[in-house]
Amino acid sequence: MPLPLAGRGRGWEPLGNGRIKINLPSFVAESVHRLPSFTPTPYPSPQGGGAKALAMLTVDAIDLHYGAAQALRGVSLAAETGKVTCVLGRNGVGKTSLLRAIVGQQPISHGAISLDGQDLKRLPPYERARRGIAFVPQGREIFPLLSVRENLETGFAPLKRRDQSIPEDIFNLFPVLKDMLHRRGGDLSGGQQQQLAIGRALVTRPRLLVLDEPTEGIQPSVIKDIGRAIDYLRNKGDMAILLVEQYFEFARDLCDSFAVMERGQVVLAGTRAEMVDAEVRRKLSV
Amino acid sequence: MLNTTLTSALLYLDGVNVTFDGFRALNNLSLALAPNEMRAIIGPNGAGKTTMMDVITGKTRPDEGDVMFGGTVDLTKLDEAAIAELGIGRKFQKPTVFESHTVADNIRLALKGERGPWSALFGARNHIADENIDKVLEKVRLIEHRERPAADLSHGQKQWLEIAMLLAQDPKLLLVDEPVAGMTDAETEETARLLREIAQDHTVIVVEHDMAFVRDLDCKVTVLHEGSVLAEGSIDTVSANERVIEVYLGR
Amino acid sequence: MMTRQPFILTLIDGKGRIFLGILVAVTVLVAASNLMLPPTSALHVPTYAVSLMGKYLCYALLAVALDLVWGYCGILSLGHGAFFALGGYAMGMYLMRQIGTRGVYGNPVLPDFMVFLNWQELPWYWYGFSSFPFAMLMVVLVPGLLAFVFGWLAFRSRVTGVYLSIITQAMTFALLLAFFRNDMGFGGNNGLTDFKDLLGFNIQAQGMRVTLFSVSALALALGYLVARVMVTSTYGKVLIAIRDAESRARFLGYRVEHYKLLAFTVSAMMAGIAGALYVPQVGIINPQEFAPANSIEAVIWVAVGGRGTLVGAALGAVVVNFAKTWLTGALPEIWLFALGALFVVVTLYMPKGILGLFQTFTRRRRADDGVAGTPVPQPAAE
Amino acid sequence: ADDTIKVGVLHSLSGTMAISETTLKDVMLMLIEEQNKKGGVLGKKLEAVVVDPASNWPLFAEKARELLTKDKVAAVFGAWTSVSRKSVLPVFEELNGILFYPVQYEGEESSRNIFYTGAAPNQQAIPAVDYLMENEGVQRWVLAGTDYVYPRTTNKILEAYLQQKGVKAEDIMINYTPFGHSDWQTIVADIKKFGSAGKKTAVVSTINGDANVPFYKELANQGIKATDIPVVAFSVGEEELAGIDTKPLVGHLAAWNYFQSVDVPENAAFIKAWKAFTKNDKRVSNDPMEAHYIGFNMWVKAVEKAGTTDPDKVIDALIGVSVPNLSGGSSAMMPNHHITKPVLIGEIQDNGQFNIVSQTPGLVVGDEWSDYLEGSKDLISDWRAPLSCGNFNVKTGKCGGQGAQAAAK
Amino acid sequence: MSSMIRLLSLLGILVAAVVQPALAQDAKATFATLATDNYADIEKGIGAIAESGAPTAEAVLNALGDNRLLYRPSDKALFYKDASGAFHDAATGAVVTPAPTGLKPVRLNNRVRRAVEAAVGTLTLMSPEAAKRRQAAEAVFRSRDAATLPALAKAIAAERDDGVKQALRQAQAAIFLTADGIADSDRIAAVDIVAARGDQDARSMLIQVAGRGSPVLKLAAETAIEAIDRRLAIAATVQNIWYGLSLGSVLLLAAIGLAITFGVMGIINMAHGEMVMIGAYTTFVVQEICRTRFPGLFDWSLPVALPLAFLVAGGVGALIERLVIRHLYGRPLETLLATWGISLILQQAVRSIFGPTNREVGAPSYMSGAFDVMGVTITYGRLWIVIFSLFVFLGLIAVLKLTPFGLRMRAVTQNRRMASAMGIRTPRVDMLAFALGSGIAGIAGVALSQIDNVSPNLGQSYIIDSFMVVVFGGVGNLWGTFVSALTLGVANKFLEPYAGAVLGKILLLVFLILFIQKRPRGLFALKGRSVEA
Ligand SMILES: Nc1ncnc2c1ncn2[C@@H]1O[C@H](COP(=O)(O)OP(=O)(O)OP(=O)(O)O)[C@@H](O)[C@H]1O
Ligand SMILES: Nc1ncnc2c1ncn2[C@@H]1O[C@H](COP(=O)(O)OP(=O)(O)OP(=O)(O)O)[C@@H](O)[C@H]1O
Ligand SMILES: [Mg+2]
Ligand SMILES: [Mg+2]
Repeated sequence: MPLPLAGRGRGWEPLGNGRIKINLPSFVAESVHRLPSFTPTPYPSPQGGGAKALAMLTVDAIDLHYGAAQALRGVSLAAETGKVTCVLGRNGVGKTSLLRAIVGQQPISHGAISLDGQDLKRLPPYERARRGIAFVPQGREIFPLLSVRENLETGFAPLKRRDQSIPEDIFNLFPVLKDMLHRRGGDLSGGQQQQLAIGRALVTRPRLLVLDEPTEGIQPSVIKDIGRAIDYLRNKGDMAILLVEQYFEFARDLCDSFAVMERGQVVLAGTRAEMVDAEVRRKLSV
Repeated sequence: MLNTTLTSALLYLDGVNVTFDGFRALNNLSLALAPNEMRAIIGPNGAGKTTMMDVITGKTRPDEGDVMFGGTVDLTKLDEAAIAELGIGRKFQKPTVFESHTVADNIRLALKGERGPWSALFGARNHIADENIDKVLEKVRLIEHRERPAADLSHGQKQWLEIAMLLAQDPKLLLVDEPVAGMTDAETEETARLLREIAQDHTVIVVEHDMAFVRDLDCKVTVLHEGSVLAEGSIDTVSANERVIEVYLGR
Repeated sequence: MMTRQPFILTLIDGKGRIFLGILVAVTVLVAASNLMLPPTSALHVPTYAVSLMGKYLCYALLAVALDLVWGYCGILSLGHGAFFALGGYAMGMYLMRQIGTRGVYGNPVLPDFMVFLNWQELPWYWYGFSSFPFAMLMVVLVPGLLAFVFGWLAFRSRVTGVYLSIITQAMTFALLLAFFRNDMGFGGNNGLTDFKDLLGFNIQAQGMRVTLFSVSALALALGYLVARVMVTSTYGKVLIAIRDAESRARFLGYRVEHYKLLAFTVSAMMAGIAGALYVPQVGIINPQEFAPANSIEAVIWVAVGGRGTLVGAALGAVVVNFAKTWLTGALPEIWLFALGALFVVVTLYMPKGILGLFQTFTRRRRADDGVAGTPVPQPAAE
Repeated sequence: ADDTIKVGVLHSLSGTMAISETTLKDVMLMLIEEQNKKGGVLGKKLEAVVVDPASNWPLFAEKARELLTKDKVAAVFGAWTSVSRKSVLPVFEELNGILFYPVQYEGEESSRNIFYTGAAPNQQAIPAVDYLMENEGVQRWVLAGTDYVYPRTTNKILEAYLQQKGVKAEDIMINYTPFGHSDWQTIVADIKKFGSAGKKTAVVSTINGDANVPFYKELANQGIKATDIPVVAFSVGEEELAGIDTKPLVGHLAAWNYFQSVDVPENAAFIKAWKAFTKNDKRVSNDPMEAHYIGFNMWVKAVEKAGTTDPDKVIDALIGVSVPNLSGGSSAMMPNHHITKPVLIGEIQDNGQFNIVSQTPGLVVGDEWSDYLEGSKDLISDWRAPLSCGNFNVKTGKCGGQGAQAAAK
Repeated sequence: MSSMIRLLSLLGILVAAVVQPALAQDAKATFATLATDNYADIEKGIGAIAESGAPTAEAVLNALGDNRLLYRPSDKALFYKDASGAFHDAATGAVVTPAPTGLKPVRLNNRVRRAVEAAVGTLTLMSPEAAKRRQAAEAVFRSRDAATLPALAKAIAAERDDGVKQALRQAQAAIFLTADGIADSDRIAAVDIVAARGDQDARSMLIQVAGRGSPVLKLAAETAIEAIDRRLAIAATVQNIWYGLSLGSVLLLAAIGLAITFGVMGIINMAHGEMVMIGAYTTFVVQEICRTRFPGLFDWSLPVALPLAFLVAGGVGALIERLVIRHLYGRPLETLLATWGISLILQQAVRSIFGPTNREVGAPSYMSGAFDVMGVTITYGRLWIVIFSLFVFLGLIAVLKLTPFGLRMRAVTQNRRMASAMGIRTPRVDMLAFALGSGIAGIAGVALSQIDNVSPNLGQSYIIDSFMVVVFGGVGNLWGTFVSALTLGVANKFLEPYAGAVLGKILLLVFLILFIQKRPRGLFALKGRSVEA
């Protein structure tokens, strides 16, 4: 299946057989420089411990339909462990749809999605979660009537019994959650809910963290914290991070590679270095 | 000082307290807004910004305190519909639109006009309304989605639709909760322009976390923290404020 | 952009036209065949079948009334049977008064059930029912007033969702118990029966039955049109808006309670009329009509036919009741299996009801494994 | 087809009344089958047309209409509740059908097209009260019933009767409960209290249907023994007892015109046939079943007498027909369309059967218009020509209601 | 003293042995009085037998009470059957072989039974068993037969057990108060003794005395009545509360399964009642098997039925979820339609399998009868149900609040899509949750089979009440369901005495409607932004 032309020469290389190769970025250290320093406490190793395989998520030429309307057309993408992959694009271009396809909330009509070479296409969302995908959805989707603690504990479902604890780390990242442990999730302010949603995803010790506009509605200082958190998680090197973001600076500071979408297609993709601001920005503006 | 604001203020909050199950969301909050003023409100997550809007629009009743509109109307005594009829419109933080209506019908329902059931039942359809709808939709670039059910819009598109509904409603006082969340930078600039334009003959309260956007709005900024005002002034003054940096902007 | 159509055409859309067309055609054909063809003819519709169809039409009107509030305004009323029954009782009281001295005890004023329980005089609330116009007024006024008061209380207090459903059910249940009481003066469990004539014509005469059937058809058509006027106007759009996001509608300045109240009251009146036409055709009105199960069944007709379509509601009422008539005769021992299975199958395979089958999908399919649709924080929040 | 005579069976097979009525449908099927074995009627086979009115009263009327017009049945056996009978009555009168109604009821009705084979109040209630007064020396009475017409009427009659017998008003307690009442704690406690006033007390129960089981269970639990406060019921028979553990209830009473325990050959044969037909030797028989047995045999006899199934002829032929009942005698159809029956009083035994403790010496004629009610004491019914009136007022000498209408036609 | 009794009875036997032949003749004549169809004669005969002092009198009377007494119409000879089925001659007690033929049972009705009780009471006043003596005293208290006075006096003198003595005294006092020709002083003393009972029986007896005694006696009686009235008033209130609680616990049991399927899962589960019905029928089947196979284990039938009912109803629930409900998530209203259909099918299925009539479910011994505490009657059946419902409720709370399953279930119902994304196996949780709700409805059926009909309509009679309870309490809140059930129960019981059962229920419904106006989301409304939005 031919890849969308847009991918070519922009950090993508088709490998045939529907697979692609992405040129790895080489400035992990640089991004750390750019972000203010942050000393995290140890973060427990994720489920499946030593799985250090590269190129863990591959999305291959997928189509997605809502009824008759097509939201994704032949979208391909890869996300690697220890890397942050960003998806950019204007409203309604299909970013969320792409993520839904990956986590299994929306069936795809064509193409393939695999994690570490394992086909995910037919797995329901909970099975994908059990294989290490965690999702921070747009709009937070907090369980409104569960307390903050219980919201976090829902993340225990894919874990072994002995792993079922809430990592202290999460409270270090988002101290506000600690104060609010016993309040109903639905009562939190929008930004607090966003923090909770990220925390909840981390409880599952994911290998692939999928974030849909995590900075939406969050106060600047916390955005910085989230940025540091993502950076830290990346640098730990045991999870791949897929980030959809509108906040360009934030994305630029974090991502190792990127893809820009337009009308359900990837129109621009590349490594951080190739994220030529002007060109990308042009695609993102009206 | 109080008296002058009281008489000249379009919206006036004084000593407002709101508690939820013992949790104090607004703490002796006071605020005054002159007619045709635009005001940006910032503050940490959970500072009470949305709650303040809830109080103004009648969704939440304050435990204590006055909320006056136009100097004479006590908003705490009125229900949501009555407040809306006074000319207070609102965009919600989480976009809420009428999902099974088309985009156009969402606007149609928001358009300024009679709100009673009888007039809705027997009022004839007018063409001006349709034109106005198109105008508004064009402004927010949703015109091509005119006949789609609002449920099918993406998150950001719903944001725009809500803004459009607010425009159509044409209220005296606009409360805009996080309008640019989920928008691209270009769209954000666009929105700022739009709001500045509206503010020429409307009173506007904007809540946002995007500091670039707030800067763009070019208006007085109020910082809320733990339910009361922490700082007030131009964007430069407040962003230099140590406390604001500590609790909100971060270093 | 849509081309603008004359009002009446926007009012009656394609399925409405088909519906009204069929309704008129059936009415005329049935009436004609019953009155003009000899009973021996294969095409003759026997009088009892005419009354049966009349009954279905009354149910259809009830279903349309219910669909107006449930389908368009999200008010799941589990008490609409009460309005239907009240209309029926108003009509029944008129018919009782028409019996006059022809009752078994020959009492000119008191209905039989009062005589043999030694009532001395007519209770005040029976006054006036000997007059047809008064009784007809009551047919709409009593259910309307009850709905108005009930709705005024409930909508003002913002009782919504299942809470509203359950208090409507409590209302009809309370009325059921009340009407069962002999002391209420409505004949207790036996209800009102043994009617003789209506406006001076024998109620059992063939002509009368055909007339009643035709009037039911007319009432259904009018009820449909009224509902249609309501839902196609801006008013209807507001109703739907309220159904989807009630508080959002409030913030736009709509007085939600007024909108709901109007729809609820009109709907109750329609139900009352349906009940009033139903009684002379089945010959009895008794408290069982208030039974909560009856109201639930009415909801089910609407769901079977297709909620929020009006035509579907009417269709559902006819189909389910026809199935009931047929099955109770044909498979008396196991018909409940068949009817139960019908309900299950319709829900599973026809998510938009029978009407949905005929309709081309204009909207996206919902809820494939819970993909679309907002999560429901509060159970059954409609 | 023309070589069969159709007989309608109009009993609820679903809904609340199925519990009682389904059995009657089975009895009808058995009687028809047996009659067919004997060669049918007028040389034709009988064919049962069973429909299910589903405990829904308007549906009764609809189904009756269907039976009479579509299926053209010669007679209908059916209905249980008064309201179902009231619902079908106009239909039978309009279409000139014949209905046999097998259940005890409140009286106050007489229709040319209906034959009442169950008991009128005077065939059940009054003898029961007499028995208690004479044999148990009861002086204080609780009249407990479900709030509907049958109990109301029966209690009105009983109240008048008791007062006439010198019982003071304060010695009568009347209590009504809703249909399906299931929490009897308070009422049973009240009865207990009322009964502990030093005078011998009894309960006359017109509690209906499903409510009986919880009532008796509560009686048993609160330890009200029949020797202290006996309860006599008019709606509790073998079928109802089959659902209750009767050991704690031994000695409570019921008044009927038939009990399964009646020890006569006819009954033994009937029970045997019934058990064989239902292939269940635990099936019990009860009074309404006997009523259908009598009614059906009367109808057969009348059709044979008339030589046709033409309703008018059969209706005329039915009056005076006498057939054996199951308690050792025979019952006759009276001109008022009610039948003569013995009244039996039974005490509940621990095996769910009744021990017959009293039997009226002769047969009692069903009294359609009670002598104890203001409105009806002057009325009589006689469907023979020339009177042919269901509610003839002996004071005014006029035939009210229906008769007047018939005359006007 | 007991040796004294033994001595006395020994003496009696000796005497009897000596006069045996002559007495036997007399006895035969006395016993022959029972050989008749006339109840009045039988009643008279019983008195005569009791007074005759015949040694077989007690055995004969007991046999009569149990329907084991027969007579030969030809010669009016009387025989009784013992437990083994052997026939004894009534006059001598000797076993008769071969068994006599042509016997008719001596007829028994309430009147005869009462006479037997009274007579046996007198006869057993000196029984060696304290419980029997106490029963005898109660019987005499009720019969107030003046003829027993001498026997009573003797018994009182001989009695050692305080409780029994008290009872005997009361019986004596009762006779003093009602019999003629008793000295006023005795009567006044008797007033105090009777008054000490403090119950309704005592009160009515005193009222009779107050009506016709001397002024002093009257005064004594009236003061005693007042004291009793005060006591009774308190007892009545407590009793009423108890009735309310026990009704409430029935409502709670019926509703609690629905609180899960409807309250938590949001399924408008019209088939809930049928799950209750299935539980009741399971009980019936278990009891049938007990009856036919293991009669000795009858008392165990309920403990066995409980887990079975849970499994059967839960299994049916799981099946329903699998086949139908599963496809309806996100369309909550349509569950109404489908479950209504299912409920019709289940009803008819039960009707086809078990027949349309009521089925008998018996009460095990520990659930029958009642006891009194301070004038409040508590029936064992209800007591167990109250305890049981509390138990079920607390168990459920524990499952929902303390187990991971409970958390997942709540997460799934609040946001199915997100729960799935969190790795929760939503289909399994859904199925288990529905099965849990159904299973609990099933065990409710076990309890309800004890107080209500076991018929295909059983479920229908609880469904409306159950929904009201859940909604009144606040949907989704188990504590709400709990409080609401008990509140409705108690309110109902307090309204009932004033308004009657029918009007009381109507008032309760009206009250419920008005209450919802005050609290539009029920008693224990779920709170928070998400709900209010
Ligand atoms: N549930 C749905 N049903 C039908 N169409 C949908 C649905 N959800 C999204 N769409 C459409 O699919 C397209 C892509 O939507 P998507 O949510 O993926 O956009 P997005 O890139 O995430 O936008 P945003 O930045 O606004 O979140 C949009 O045109 C939208 O209208
Ligand atoms: N109904 C409620 N029940 C309980 N707590 C509430 C409720 N509404 C608001 N709160 C609390 O009040 C505080 C203020 O909330 P609010 O939504 O006003 O914050 P905000 O300033 O809008 O924050 P954000 O920027 O994140 O949107 C929060 O801590 C929130 O948890
Ligand atoms: Mg998106
Ligand atoms: Mg906010």
